[in-house]
Amino acid sequence: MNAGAATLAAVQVVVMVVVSPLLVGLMRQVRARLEGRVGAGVLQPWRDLRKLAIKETLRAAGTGRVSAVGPLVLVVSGLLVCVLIPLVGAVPFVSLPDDLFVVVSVLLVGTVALALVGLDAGTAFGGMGSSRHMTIAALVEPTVLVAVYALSIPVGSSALSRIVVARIDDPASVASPVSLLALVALVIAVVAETGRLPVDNPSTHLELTMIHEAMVIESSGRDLGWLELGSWLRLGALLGLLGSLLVPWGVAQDASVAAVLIGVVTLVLKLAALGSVLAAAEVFVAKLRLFRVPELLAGSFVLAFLAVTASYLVVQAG
Amino acid sequence: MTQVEVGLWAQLVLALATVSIAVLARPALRARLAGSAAAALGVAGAVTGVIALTGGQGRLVIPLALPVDPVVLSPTPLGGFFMVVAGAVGAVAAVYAIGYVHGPSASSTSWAAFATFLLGMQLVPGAADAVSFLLAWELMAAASTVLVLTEHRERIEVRSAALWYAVMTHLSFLLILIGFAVLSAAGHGTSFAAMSHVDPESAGASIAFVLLVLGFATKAGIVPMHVWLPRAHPAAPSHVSAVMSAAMVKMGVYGVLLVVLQLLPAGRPWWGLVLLALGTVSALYGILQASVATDLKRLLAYSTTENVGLMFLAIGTGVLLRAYAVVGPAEVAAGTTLLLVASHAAFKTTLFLGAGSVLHATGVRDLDRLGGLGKRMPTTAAAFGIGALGAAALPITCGFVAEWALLQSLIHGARPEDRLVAVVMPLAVAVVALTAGLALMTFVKAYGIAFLARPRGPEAGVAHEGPASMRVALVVSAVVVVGLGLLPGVMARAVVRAVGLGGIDVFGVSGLGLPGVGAALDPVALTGLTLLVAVSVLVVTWRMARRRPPRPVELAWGGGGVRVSPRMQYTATSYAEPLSRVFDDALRPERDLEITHAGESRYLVERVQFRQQLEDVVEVRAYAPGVRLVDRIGLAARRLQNGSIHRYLGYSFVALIAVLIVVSL
Amino acid sequence: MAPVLFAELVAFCAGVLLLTGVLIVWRRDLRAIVRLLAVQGVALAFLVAVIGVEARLPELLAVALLVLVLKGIALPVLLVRVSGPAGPGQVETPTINTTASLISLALLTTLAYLVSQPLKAAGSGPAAAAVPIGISLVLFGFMVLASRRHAISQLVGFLMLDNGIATVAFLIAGGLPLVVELGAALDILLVVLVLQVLTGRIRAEFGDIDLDDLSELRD
Amino acid sequence: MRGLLRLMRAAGRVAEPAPPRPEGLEGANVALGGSVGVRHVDAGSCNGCEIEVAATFGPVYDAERYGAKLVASARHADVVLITGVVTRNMSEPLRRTVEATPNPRVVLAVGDCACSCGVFAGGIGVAGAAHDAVDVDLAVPGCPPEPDVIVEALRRVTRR
Repeated sequence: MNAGAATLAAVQVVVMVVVSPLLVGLMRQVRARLEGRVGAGVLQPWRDLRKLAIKETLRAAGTGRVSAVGPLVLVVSGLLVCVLIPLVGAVPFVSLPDDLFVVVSVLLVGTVALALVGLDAGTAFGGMGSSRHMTIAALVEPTVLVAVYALSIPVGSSALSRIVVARIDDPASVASPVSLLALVALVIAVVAETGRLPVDNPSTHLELTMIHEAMVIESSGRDLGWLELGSWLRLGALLGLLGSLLVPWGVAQDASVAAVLIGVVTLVLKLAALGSVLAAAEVFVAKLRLFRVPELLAGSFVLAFLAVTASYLVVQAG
Repeated sequence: MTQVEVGLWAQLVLALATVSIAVLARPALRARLAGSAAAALGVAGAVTGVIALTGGQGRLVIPLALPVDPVVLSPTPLGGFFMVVAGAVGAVAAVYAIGYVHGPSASSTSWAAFATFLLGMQLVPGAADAVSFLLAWELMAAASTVLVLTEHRERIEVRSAALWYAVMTHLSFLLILIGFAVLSAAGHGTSFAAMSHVDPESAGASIAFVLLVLGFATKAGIVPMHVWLPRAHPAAPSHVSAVMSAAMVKMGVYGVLLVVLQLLPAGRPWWGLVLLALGTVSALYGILQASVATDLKRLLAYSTTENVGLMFLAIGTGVLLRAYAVVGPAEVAAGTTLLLVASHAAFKTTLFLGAGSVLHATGVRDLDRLGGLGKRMPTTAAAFGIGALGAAALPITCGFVAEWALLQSLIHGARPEDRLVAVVMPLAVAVVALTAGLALMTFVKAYGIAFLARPRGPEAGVAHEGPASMRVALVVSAVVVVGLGLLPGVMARAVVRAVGLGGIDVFGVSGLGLPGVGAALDPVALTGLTLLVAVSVLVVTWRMARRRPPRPVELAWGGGGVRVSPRMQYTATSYAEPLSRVFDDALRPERDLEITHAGESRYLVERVQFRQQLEDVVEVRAYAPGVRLVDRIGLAARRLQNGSIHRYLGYSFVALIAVLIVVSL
Repeated sequence: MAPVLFAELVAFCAGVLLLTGVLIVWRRDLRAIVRLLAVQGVALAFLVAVIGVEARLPELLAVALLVLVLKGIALPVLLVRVSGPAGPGQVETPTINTTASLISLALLTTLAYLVSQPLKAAGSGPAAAAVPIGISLVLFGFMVLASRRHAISQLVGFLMLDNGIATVAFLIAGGLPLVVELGAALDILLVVLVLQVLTGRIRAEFGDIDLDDLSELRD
Repeated sequence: MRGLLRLMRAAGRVAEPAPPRPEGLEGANVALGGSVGVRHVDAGSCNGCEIEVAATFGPVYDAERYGAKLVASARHADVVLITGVVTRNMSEPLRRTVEATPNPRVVLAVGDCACSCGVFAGGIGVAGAAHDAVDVDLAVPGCPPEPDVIVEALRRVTRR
């Protein structure tokens, strides 16, 4: 059993490392085309990473070891999330169930590492970005937990793989009001967590409006490369999770070669579709004022909470 | 003489030894000798606790000269668990104190009080009947009040803090006394065994339950009776506040568990709701105040309120679910309380000892003037970091395991057929999640502002690492935090025996299994997977670092500005400012802005002064009016006695008439 | 002694006691009050004598003589000397105006009657019937004590209170045992001496002995 | 929402066809490999060049398609794009910004003011042209230079 899980995990890591920069490239490309621009091409993120690999890494005098170790922790947590979340296959390790709280905690380790890198820079921008990022992460967590809790009630367990498998076996539950409410809440939470448009504008230059960018403002060369890759991996993993929950078919339930191939192909398609929809939506949305974001998150939490109470009514009626 | 009795005797003897050393030894030797004796007392307590936990029986009767019946000590497994926690924390704090104490905290009174304090915390879980429980409780309270007062000559606010603490502690003593009285009246006997025969459905049981829970909640620092905690901890010396926060507060939790598990086991559903309500309010309010606190020890004190709130939430869930016959998650919830107790004791001791060594090195507790201590105090930074990870419940620490178990019991506790439970459980999940998120924010702020970037004040610039004994204690407690996180199986066995219910057991080599709920967690496997994944990243980084070593640069990129001074960095206040704006109505910060215009024109500004004051809303709203009311009654009473003889004679005249009337009725 | 005569004598003495009580409250002039107090002492002594004769108890007659000497003569003389060289000529302005105090006297007497049922049951015959008078004397004494400003009038109130208690005692149980009576008498003597020193000191301090000045002594 | 969609469909592709690729600038920037972060520093410009630089990254000229991207921090940058004459106040920050940019880096002076003080030559606040403060690798004359000339200079760095 573990062998199958191990191969799936390896496949998931390799696929996500290759695909997530392309996903970001695709999202920028879609956005450019909608704005009438030609856009830098889907491979541009990989070119950025290659350039950052050969660029020189500068370390300011005030910064300590955290500026060096932080980016590595972010990437490792990104990779771990890719292993734990049922993207290609839903076969968990026996001794390590991909439990909801474990996945969220691994994500949060990355968030904390990024925030500490921002703080260690010792500049006003780093502190500002880190403070806002942590505030939003603190407010997003109830939504994520309660939303996936709502999805776990019909299944009876909070392990993500069992939720996905249960949704494959019972297609009706995918379209039920419970999962729709929970998924809308989850989308808002993912957008807030990965710093996409309504909450934070990734391509802004005005330092005072930044959240994610402000934390990486001091990192250069290799550090910046790891930070970017880590963030892209998290975005890819979370979008993959949304994809697996929204369209569970195609997720491999055993480690056979055919199932894995189908899993990989459907994963890439799902990511491409979700990525372009998100990018297209971003063109129409302007950045929210920072103190309107808690209202958005409160709204998403209420949706998740309604999903939980609705799941009782549905279970009762069903 | 069974082993347990030997252990108890050993503790009494060691306590006496410590006190005598404290009084007799020369000041130079006193710290080392008394410290090691106190550490031995802690270890003896822990060992006795382990023996009691693993089923050791023992009954020690100590006759007292007082006409009250003798002190009876026979620790139950539940009591044993808390003796282990209190003993271990006491031992580590004693070792730490050897290097830490200076000035008034090194005096003989404070060492003697410290020994009595540790002894008191061992006797409370060991007591077998109400009278000895109350005696031990008062011993603990008195000793800790003396300890809080150690530095009253140096800082004025210590006196008011000690006053608040003494009043609140004895308020809790009073409530517990009345509660036990009601119970022993109903159970016809003051021993816990007699009291456990009381029928939980009776009114007496409910009254006693409410009184006892309020009494223990005041000691545990539950909102709204938490007001003494953020005052007493910054006032007490660090090793004392570590023991108070990590062990003494748990005696309140022990009391509630005693009531819920032993005295009135089959509780009513609304008991669970009361505990749940207290727990959720305290967890949220505590962590909110912690996230905006700038005084390091005040932050840790509020985080204790939060953690104790989570424990009450777990107990409440256990009682509520057992009342609705949802057995699996109920047992898990009860067991989770003890996991939370052990994990909080571990990481809170680390954090307080870390804060102590920061205070020892810089003499400053205000985060806004600290910074850059990571390079200057590596051991403290590492230990405080691990403690902070534990407090934020991040993987591979004991906090993560405890919070994981709590969430499992909440998530699997929901049973749709009961409307009330169906609504309460998701709310509890949301509260735990928000608390975890805010705890994350709090400890990133505490660690990031204190240890990273550049020193914001002159004191932080000249900081240096503390003496050896402090570093040893820090390392030991940090190792325990990671150890319990990696091998939770050890805790699982102890918890099952202490609570006497199933629900939690060892999974695989040392993982934590929750059969009642069908969930399991093996942190060792998680660590293995992390290392496997991290290897590739480390190899790539190592190769790149060899090809292009990083170049040190003198200034960070501050937008090209010429002077990137440390004062431009974010401070703890500014870090928590978005949060205080989001939770504005819960925190009620008082902000006033003074703009002095240059000359008469409205547009030229000479000076802008912004001041923000974050009060404890509960204290301002509930306690301040209460204190003012008492003052007014006092003033009115003073008018009664205004020196006029006629008024006094008039009182006795009226009294005489009243008596005559009453007699004649 | 014929029972009718005994009843009439007791009633007469009680009447005199009550009358002197009312007049003490009524009058303002200190010298008159002291004289009325002396009359009250004599009436009390006569009452004791009458009871002694009725109950054929020789020592009661000795007590009557003691009461006569102490309350009839010694204390009033002491009071006059205590009030100083100017003599008790001052006029007293009590805290309650006269009409209000007289009305309260009436109320106190009715209260005394209502309250004294259990005490009446203890005694027997005409003596017991006069017990309410004793109690009302006690209440009058207390009122004077509480409402008068002047040290001397307060002393008079205190002594009237004592007379009231003695009256009740004699009416019910044929007088207190001699030892108790002596003890009570000594106490009163002590009180008077202390007050004498006190009034002397007050006069030295404030010029007159008005007790209200004492209220400045608090913080 | 519907109006925006209609506008998008009507506008279609706004960017002009890409002119032929100029030959690349020799030097250490060869390794940048088509991904260049541009940090724009206004050392004292009259904003004429700023408008042209903005147009360069606008939809019509779209310098992004060649791999150039405006970045917020010097740490992320490979090209320091200087516009305007170097005033006394800005000379020190300009020097710090170029020094804060990790190697391999290219300093690009855009506009006559940056190249040779232009109309502001001899002004009291003027410390000199860009090459007086920092060593300039590439210069784009013109007051203000056409956006396609700036794009052509950038393409020499990105080699795409």
